[in-house]
Amino acid sequence: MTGAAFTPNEMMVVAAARELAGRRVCFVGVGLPNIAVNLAKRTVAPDLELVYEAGVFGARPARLPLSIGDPTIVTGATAAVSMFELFAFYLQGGLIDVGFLGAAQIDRFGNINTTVIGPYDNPTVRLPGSGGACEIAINAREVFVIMRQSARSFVEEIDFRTSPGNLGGAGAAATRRRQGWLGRGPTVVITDLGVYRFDTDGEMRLELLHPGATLEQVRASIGWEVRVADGVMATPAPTPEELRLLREELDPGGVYLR
Amino acid sequence: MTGAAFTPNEMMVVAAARELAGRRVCFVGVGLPNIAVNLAKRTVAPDLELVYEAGVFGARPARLPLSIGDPTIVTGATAAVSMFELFAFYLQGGLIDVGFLGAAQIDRFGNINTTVIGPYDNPTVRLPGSGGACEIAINAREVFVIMRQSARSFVEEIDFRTSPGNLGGAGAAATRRRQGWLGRGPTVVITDLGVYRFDTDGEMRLELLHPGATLEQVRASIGWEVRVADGVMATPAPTPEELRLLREELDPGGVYLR
Amino acid sequence: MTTSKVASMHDAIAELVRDGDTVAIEGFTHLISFAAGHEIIRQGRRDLTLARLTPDLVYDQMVAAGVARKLVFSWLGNPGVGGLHAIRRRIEAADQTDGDSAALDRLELEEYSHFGMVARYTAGAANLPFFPLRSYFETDLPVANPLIRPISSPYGDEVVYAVPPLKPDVTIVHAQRASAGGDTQVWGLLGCQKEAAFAADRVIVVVEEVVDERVVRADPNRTLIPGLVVDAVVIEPWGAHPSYVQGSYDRDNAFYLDWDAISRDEERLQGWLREWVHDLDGRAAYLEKLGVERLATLRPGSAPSGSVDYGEYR
Amino acid sequence: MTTSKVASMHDAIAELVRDGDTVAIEGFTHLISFAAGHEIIRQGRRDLTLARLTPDLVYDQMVAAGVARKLVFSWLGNPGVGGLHAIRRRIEAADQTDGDSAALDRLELEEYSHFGMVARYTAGAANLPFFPLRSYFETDLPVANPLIRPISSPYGDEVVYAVPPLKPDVTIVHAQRASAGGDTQVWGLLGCQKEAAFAADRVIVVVEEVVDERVVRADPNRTLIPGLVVDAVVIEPWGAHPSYVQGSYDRDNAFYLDWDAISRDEERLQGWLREWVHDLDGRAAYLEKLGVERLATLRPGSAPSGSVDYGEYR
Repeated sequence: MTGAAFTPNEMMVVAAARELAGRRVCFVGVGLPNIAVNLAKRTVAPDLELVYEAGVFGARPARLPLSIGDPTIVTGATAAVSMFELFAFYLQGGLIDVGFLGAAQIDRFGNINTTVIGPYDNPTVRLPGSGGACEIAINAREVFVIMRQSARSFVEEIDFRTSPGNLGGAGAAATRRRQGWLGRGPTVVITDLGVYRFDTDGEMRLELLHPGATLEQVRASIGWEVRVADGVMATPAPTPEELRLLREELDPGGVYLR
Repeated sequence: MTGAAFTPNEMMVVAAARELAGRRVCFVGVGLPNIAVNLAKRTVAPDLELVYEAGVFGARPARLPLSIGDPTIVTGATAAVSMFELFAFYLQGGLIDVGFLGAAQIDRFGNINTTVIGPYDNPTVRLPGSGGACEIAINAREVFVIMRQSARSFVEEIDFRTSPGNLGGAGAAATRRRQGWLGRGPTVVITDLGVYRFDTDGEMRLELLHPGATLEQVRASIGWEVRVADGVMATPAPTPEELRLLREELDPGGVYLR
Repeated sequence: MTTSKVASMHDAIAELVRDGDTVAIEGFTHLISFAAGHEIIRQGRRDLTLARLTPDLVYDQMVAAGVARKLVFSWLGNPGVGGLHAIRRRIEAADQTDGDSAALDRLELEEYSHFGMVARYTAGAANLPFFPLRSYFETDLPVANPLIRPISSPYGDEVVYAVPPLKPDVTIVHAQRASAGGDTQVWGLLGCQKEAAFAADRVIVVVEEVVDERVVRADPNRTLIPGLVVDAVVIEPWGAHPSYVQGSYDRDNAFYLDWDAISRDEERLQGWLREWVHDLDGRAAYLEKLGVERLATLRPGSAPSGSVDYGEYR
Repeated sequence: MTTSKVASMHDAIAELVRDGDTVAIEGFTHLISFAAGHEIIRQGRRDLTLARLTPDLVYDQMVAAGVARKLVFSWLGNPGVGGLHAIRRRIEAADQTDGDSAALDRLELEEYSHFGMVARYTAGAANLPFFPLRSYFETDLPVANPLIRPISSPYGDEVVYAVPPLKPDVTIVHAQRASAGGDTQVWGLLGCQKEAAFAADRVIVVVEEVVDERVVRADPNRTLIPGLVVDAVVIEPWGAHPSYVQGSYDRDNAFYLDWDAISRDEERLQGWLREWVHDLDGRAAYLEKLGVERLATLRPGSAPSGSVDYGEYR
């Protein structure tokens, strides 16, 4: 145990940022992905090209963008283009290595719901909807998911499939191929408790457990019997430099990671 | 008879320019249309917006453009856009009042050939092809044709239909409507001998005879029995100002109108 | 030579926006015409279909004010903050108990993805009967919205999806500058304003400033929308507040955060509408009420683009 | 930080253009990379499929030099002057008498309209299996080219036409400037270079000058092609001569007129190729032979775009 030197949210964002090492082009989603990608750019992936669905390629934000359409993502960027061009040529054209998504609900196969809780026509909670998520999930070469986990969010069955993951499991790769998708779907899920990857049959499996988190917490916050890797490892704790960047540069007000 | 105060080519271009009075947005084709439209802009239609398929809206060429992609059409224009945008939004989107076309062959219904003389697979003469002409003929609200007339160019049957006019005649309007075309097709043909408009059954009819030209010349240079309007009128001769503009400003070298 | 299209916001909205219209106030996070949205509320338009990728605060306000019966959209939220509560109350079950006379009218929804909406405007602008795209495979979106339909390629056996054209009755965009004739230039995020404008029957451009036509013609590649498709030019500096204008002002994030609290409470929200929309006669009064000090904090530093040479060819 | 992609024209062509490739040298009348075309001739590539809306003089020269077996195009001519005679000799009956051993190999043709070609590149760039458009109704083009096919709308009973994607093996474009990493900016006519570049497997950008990345980043809306899709940046001032570069030089119309006479005579044409391509080792020698006096006459006056402000947001 590391005491309270960092919060679970900080650990989640740090773990997510580290996953971007070696990746070249990342499509940045709103919220937590935004912070994780901006941290990666300052640490493990300085040459990472940030793509924002608002129509920006090669962003160099001078501050943490307030939203995915912040003016700071435009000033100093390589290119600011129409959304048609961004979605048609960059994303659908197959130039995005990693699409980074958040979610309200996810199932064991990495299918994602950001549309409604409850029935579509009379929902208990109306969520934002797809935005660009459905096309990111289909067209990005791989998809990273970042979200806090709870029994309400990691569910046996999602209420609405906004963004396809590994569909029903084993047959997903064949379906993607047959339908001509460019992406191979979700490859990693990063939560406030750990990091999951996907087995060959398309189901997620816990690979890393964050310092301070327990397997009991993990199981209690997942709505199915979760797979755990043999010899699950501990996530290395955030380094002082990672924490400094988060706290002093990216989220000085503690708005996102409090 | 006016003597040799002006050439048939000059008369043709002047007559074409005058047809643009009252028109707002004109899609300018290569060659003679280019001169006619630039003359109109300096005379009967100063507010005419010139659209070049190269991607220019609202051109203000400071000299006669050498081609439809001359740099002088860009400098000082309202907008320089991609060809996708020009063809998709301006032309196919229905914003062009007049499309101005030349042709190698035309039939009595205003169908145009700019592709081949002889069979397509083994042509006697290989012409330029469609360029933007086929889509101009379909999408511009109306089409003006400008071409020198001869028995080789005004033919009973064209060798290849590059750009549709009034098709087989009477049924053309119905076909255009049924297929959802925005344009109503050719409305005027201007030659070195006269000016033709179209009857309700889609066939062209001589309306104006240029000074110096005779009905015999007209008949001898058309490959079908041409319709002549009752009381065909004489085209007013070019004014001194029109001739001055052509000779001193638009074609000072006499390259096009010699 | 060109006729001026400059009009007051009052007159532009009075003349060009009609009850029952499909209205698109476009601009992706940037250049959102709050000024036009407020004027539509003030003039009491009804039964509008509001189209926009990201409804944002301006549509939350318009829905709360009762001008809309339907939303056409792809992402419903307060960007970087949370939900749009007035809109959610017109959708969610707890506020929508059928037969409950206290319930608000349910808002009709027509939902796509971002690329789906962009493709719809593109089809509208290009007069195409549909636009093909590789979204929606294996999702529930075509079930929720049967206007998202499969289409077979005429080459090989591939199947992709199609969306239908979107042709708003009125598109309203905010821009940095335009000529009096409506030739409009934008820099920064371009969103889908061009497509939404070309697709529309009528177009209102609201600008930070009107410039001489020569300024526009000096840089023709910067022109986003030609005056040819513009019906009115409204001069309304700060008209996009609390959203932002690249190079002119920043997003007023404090307001985006405040709105979350205001909009959670229907009564408080209606009070805000009274105070900031109905009781004011236009944008000038809004800005005065907001105060110059607040606006001053939103000014960015300078980051000039530099100039290029188009060459004079005579 | 970014790796430099700057290469000599010799190396770029040697490495990236292969026998049998589909090559698109794009640029609509403006920014045509004659320098790259000549280097392809010099290196003796064979069996190329040459794609381009308007084949222009550069393709006439390449066809005459024997590098091509097929053209994909929409308008075949010497713009403002007349025909392309070398290409015509590979098409027209008089030069193509079957069984005549003196006859030149017939050039294979795949023909569209301008919008059809633009739509093909767009489909290629967007990874779409087809692109729909309202061209070709009641014409002979779909007969001449069976790849132009009707497609039914999934909404109502409308039928439009489709064209298939065009994905060149190599796209070559000329531009005013790029960073060493290949981020490319263009002003003036934009043609379909963006679409052709995104559609291609490999991209060569030839520029008047390489600029510091900061120059590009100061005006991100001016970027036409990102370095992400660029494989080589070749610095070749005047590399588009005798075509033009907006703001840098005018079209050398005398050469366009001269070419008409040169190209009508096969022997004279081959002499020209020897003198101006094969016997020179690159563009520098070509420019030296052309002479500074001739180039100096092509310089335009100045017409600056003016600068806009993107704002610094920290």
